[in-house]
Amino acid sequence: MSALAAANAASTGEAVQFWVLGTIAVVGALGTILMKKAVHSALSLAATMIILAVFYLANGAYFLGVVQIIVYTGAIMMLFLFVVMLVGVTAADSLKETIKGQRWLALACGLGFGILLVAGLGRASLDTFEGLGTANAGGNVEGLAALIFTTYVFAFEITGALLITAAVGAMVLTHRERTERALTQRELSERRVREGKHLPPLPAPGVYARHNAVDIAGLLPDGTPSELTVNRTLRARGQIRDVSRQALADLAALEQRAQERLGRGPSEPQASRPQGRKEENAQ
Amino acid sequence: MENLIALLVAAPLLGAAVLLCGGRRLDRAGHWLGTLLAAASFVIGAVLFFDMLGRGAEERELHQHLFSWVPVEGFQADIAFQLDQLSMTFVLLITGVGTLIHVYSIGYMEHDERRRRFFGYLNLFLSAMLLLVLADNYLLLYFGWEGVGLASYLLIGFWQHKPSAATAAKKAFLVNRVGDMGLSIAIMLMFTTFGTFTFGPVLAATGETSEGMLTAIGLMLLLAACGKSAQVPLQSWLGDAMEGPTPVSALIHAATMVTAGVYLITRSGAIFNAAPDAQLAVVVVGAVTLLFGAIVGCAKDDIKKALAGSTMSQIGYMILAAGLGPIGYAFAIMHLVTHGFFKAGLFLGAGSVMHGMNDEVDMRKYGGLRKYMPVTFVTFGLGYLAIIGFPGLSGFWSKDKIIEAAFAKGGTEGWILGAVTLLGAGITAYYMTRVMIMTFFGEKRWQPAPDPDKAPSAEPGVEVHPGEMPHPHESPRSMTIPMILLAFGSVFAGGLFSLNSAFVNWLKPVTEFEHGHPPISAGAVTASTVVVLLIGVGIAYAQYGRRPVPVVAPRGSLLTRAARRDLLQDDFNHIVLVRGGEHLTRSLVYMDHTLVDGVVNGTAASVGGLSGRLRRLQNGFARSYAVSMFGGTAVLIAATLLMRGV
Amino acid sequence: MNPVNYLYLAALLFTIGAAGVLIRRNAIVVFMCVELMLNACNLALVAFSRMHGNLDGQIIAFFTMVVAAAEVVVGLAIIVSLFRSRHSASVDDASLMKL
Amino acid sequence: MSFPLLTVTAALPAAGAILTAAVPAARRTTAKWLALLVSLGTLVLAALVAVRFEPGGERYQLTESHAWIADFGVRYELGVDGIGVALIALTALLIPFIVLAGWHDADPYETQTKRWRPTQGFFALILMVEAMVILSFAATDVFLFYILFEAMLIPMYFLIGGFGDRAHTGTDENAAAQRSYAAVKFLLYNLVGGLIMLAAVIGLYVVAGNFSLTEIAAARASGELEMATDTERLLFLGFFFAFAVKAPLWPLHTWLPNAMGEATAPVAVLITAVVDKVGTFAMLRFCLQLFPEASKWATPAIIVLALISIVYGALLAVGQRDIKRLVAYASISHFGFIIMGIFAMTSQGQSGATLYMVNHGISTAALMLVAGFLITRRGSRLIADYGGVQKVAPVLAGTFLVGGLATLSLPGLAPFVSEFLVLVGTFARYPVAGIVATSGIVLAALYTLVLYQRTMTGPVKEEVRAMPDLKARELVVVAPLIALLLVLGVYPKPLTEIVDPAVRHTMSDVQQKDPRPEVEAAK
Repeated sequence: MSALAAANAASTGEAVQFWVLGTIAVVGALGTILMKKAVHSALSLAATMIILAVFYLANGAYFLGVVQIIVYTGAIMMLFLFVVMLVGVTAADSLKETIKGQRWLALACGLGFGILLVAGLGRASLDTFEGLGTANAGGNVEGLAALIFTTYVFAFEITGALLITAAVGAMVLTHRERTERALTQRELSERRVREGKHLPPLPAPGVYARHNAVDIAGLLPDGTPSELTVNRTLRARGQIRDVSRQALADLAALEQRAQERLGRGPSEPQASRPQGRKEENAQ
Repeated sequence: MENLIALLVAAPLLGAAVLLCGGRRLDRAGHWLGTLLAAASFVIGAVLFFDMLGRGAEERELHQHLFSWVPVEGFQADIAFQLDQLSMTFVLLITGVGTLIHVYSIGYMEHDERRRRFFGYLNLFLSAMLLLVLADNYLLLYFGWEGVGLASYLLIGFWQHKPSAATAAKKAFLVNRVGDMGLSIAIMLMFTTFGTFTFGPVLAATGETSEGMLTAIGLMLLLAACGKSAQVPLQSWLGDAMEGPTPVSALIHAATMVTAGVYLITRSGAIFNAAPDAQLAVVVVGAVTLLFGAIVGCAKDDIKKALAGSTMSQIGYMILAAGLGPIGYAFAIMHLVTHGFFKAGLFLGAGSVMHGMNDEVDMRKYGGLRKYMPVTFVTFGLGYLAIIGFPGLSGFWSKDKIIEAAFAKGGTEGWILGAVTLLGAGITAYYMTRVMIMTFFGEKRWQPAPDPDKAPSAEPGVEVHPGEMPHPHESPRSMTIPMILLAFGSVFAGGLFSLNSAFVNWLKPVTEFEHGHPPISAGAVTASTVVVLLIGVGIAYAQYGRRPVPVVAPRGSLLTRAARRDLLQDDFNHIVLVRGGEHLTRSLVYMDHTLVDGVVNGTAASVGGLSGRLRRLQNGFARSYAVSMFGGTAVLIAATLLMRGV
Repeated sequence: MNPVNYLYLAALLFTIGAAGVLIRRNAIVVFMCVELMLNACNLALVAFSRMHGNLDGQIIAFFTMVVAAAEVVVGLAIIVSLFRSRHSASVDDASLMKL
Repeated sequence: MSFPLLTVTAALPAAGAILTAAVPAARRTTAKWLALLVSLGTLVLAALVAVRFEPGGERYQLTESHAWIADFGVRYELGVDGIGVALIALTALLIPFIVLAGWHDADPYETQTKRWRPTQGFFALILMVEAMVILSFAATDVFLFYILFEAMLIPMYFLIGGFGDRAHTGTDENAAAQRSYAAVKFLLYNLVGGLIMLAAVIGLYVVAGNFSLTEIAAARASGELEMATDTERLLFLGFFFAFAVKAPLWPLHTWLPNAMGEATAPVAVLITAVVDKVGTFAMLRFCLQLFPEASKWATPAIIVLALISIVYGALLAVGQRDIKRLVAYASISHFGFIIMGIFAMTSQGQSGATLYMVNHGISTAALMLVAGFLITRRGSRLIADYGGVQKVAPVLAGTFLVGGLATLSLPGLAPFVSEFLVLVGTFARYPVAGIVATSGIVLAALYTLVLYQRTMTGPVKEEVRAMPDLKARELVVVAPLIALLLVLGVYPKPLTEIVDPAVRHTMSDVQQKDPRPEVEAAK
């Protein structure tokens, strides 16, 4: 990535780099929209952005390339990740389409649009190609600075104002003014009594002979799992293990072993075993 | 002098206005006022008459121009009167008989609480009828023509609470309207042909247009005459019109209004003279009606309906005569006048009989009344003799002349017409004798008065106690005097008119006259007439005089039954016109609702449905909006590319 | 190699991002897709500036980044408050724009 | 620039409308009296217009002209010819009766739904309609006319939909539903017509370059303004369609029976006697003057449609069970006569048509208002619910009969003159059409007399037995109308004198001469 490379038409080295990284960028983009979990999307997007940063550099936009890495990949993507952590993965976040025909329309539009863009580019006469040699002669950053502080100074100032506004706006939106005094322990307990539910502390999660975990609901006497026993967040994320099925699977495993010891042939409970495994993997 | 003409019309009109708008406070004096004004216009008529006699035959025609009625570019209709001998004859007949019948009605309608209105209507009729005969152009004549139609409508339906009366009135008006169509079309034809419809110019200019046009006009006028004068095929209303009070039947449906057709044809003589085909049609109509009415008259047991049939047939005589052209006009009018006298007399007699018999109209329930109401008997009898044409009485003179004229038409037509008229005379003698015998001779066949609720035809006012036997009595003087006067007329009028053919000479200037020369001598005609009428009387006597008359009508022959039903004309009308019309209107109403309206509503509905479907696109999901937006961009790009492309 | 390919790549990325916006329901992911589209634009701009041999393209890309940053900040804030109110980050749950 | 009489004549009711609407709700009676006074004042002004108008003088008199929308050459241009004067007089004459007849129609009344009805609104709307109608009769600027033509719909819509007939079958709910259906139907029909007309108006502007009727007509007459045949025909059709909807011509008539059936009798009179006249009037003034050639081209088709309306309307009237719908269909038949007279292109036909507009207004008003009194007494619109009224309420029955006789155009009553003129005028050019139309007079007699027989005669029905006769207020409404019918029936000269010159102008616009009588032609 030297000024020389950027100056004249692209060298073979750049070609190789383009093709390799370009592929990865596309894959990353696809990953962004296809990954089931928001986290994964964020990561693949980050990858794409880094590659874009490389391309900026390759195009002689050194300043931008750096900014891309620092601001985007560094700041913005991190912000995304934070929010993902904050909000969590909700049950709604599945790739199953709910609006009828939406996906097909989307694909159709996307394809059509892409084709049109490509066609447009193809028809545009873009063979003339003077590099940035002259422009970047005095250094890329200096060149940009010269423009920003002369030609684009107003736009620059305004964007500054915009950023401030954005920051303030974000605070206004997210910040919640506490209107009333926080309740004390006592008041809370009194309220519980008044409402007349769960006077005792919430029941513990399931505790079993072979293992216990916070993500397993405790069983009520009649064998049904009790919602109260697991953390609300886990429930919201749908990250609760199904006790009863787990139990069944274990039982099946137990019988299996018993059978093996008794030297009998496998029998129908086998069917439930891989199923049980799959459930485990799934969660 | 001519300024009096307007008064002729104005006097009764004033009466009508006062009586109809006056309100209850006039109830006590109303009838006197009405009679007075009728008499007044008779007096004026008489004055004008003598004035006219005072002048020479040629300058007897008077004109009065009141004001211009409808002045429109190229179309001038005036309210203007023309009084010549023809109109004068009618004026005297109308006002004279009219006045008498006013007097009669004072007694006849005594018990009716709406007597004031009755007299109002009578006056209205008089003025309209006078307007009809005094008009100097066809449009004004049309005015009077419809006016008498209205009066007749109001009077036939005077007892509106009787559905039958209301229906009869409506029927009369509608049938007449069909005739009026003819009249208005005739006027339009005249306007497009001559550019005017004033009698003088039109009748003078007949030579300047084609015969076809004249025939068309003539036929249209004939249609009008058929409607008003109850000639076949528009005769069906006259029988039902007897629902009206008897004085009305006497004045309107016997003496005056129904003869308007004859007036119209005679007045338009010039047109018909120039259009033989039209004349032929007139003659045919007259002949057919003559027999039709006579046959119907033979079968009816309702005394008024029998007389109505007779009226029809007598007017048939007049129309026939008028159709004969110059040889017939005078006699048509003459018969019209005499008929006016004796038929009015007969009706008044019938009214007086009904008056005495608790308004019983079925002759089979009369019988032997001559002892109980002598005056009525005598006057009625004289009228009877007059109508059958008993030698020496009015009817004889006029009818005999018509028969002669019919023969005089010449050729086979002449023979046929002569035969028809003779036959008619015979039948007339037959049914009138029948009426006479059934009413006044034979033994009493009186029945207890019907329950008015069950028999709505009972005329109100006259108090009728259900179940009470009638005790016939002579009518009050106010009713008998007019009858007596009319009887005089029906005895002597004909003779007077025929004295060295005074009447013919009187009318000659208006309806030019030429002597018809019958193939057989006049004497022979007269003789055969007398013979025929004697035969008719004889048969009637054999049937009703010698044998007792059954109270309940026997089933009778097919012809009798048909005749009782007016020879099935009503049934025909009902099936073809009424039923057909009902179906037509119903289907049209349905069509209007489904088709014409449906188209519009259909469009509206479809638009509504479409918008409803579009509304579903607005599902609120940001992403689907995004899709459309994205698609939109794609389209835009495509568009730009294409634009720049080629 | 003709640097036009950068433009093709940008177009491709942009389209992918757009499709993502349309397909995904998780607001955060949608946001990421928007970012992807912006970046694609930036790439194109940079390529343009190289073609025309001046820096204006880069300047615009730079501004785009700034604006994108601002946008992300506000947008994420919105998402958070949305999640607080209805315990979900699905854009379909915010479908009160119905008639 | 003399005193703007026409503007004042139109402005008075407009101002009156605003004042009436402003009267506080509690002072209902005040509003009524105010409305009545204003309408009477307008009548005086209209009389003044009629007096100031010299039949022999200019074609358009009392003209006013001010720039309005200069950019499009739209001017506020007024002026009346004889036809306009006659119709303005008719309007101003009828409104007081309508107000008086509707005295109690808009009083708030108790129903299941307890709908409160703004009485002031009712009268204010009527006055508003009057103002617009008068102005549209006087407008000689096509655009101005178009605006009024459309604006009229708004008050009419509220009058029909808001103040329905109390006498209805079934519950208030479905009555309200029917009412709104009728109102919407009225609105849609006329809007569609109006929109098509708007297109034509714009087209006219494109072709002629301004909106002034007088200028365009003059240019056309002098031949400066040539129109391609097709353009002219299209524009003509655009205008004619709108007018044919307004003056219901078969098959665009179906809105009228609904509207007249659901509205109160006075409003029904307002519709058919006043507002619809704008349509026929406009045919005479705009269609014929602006597009003479196209008018001649379309005449045969229009005559046929008019014939269909005449016979069809009459037949459907015979088939009706509802008094007001019957009158509505009768009106359709009469409008057929009017249109036929206009397009017969003879001076008798056109004078007849103009007289017919006036006479039909008066006669329908008489018949419909009496019918309204009858209906309010019994609370039903169905003919079958009446019988023997004549015995208990003779005066009512009598006036009803006179109205009916006027409808069947009996000689001596005003409509006869006009109808006969139309018939003669048509016959002179199209004999067959004339004869067919004549059958209309028989059908008219049929439906009128059937109506009278079923309602007034026969044995007295129980529900009718207690029916009171006409009250003083109602007599005041009916008597003058009947008197007018009689006077105009015998002495229509004042009217014809005003109308004739205007008709002569129109005839010369379309370059038509009356066919000469056969006899003269022969000489």
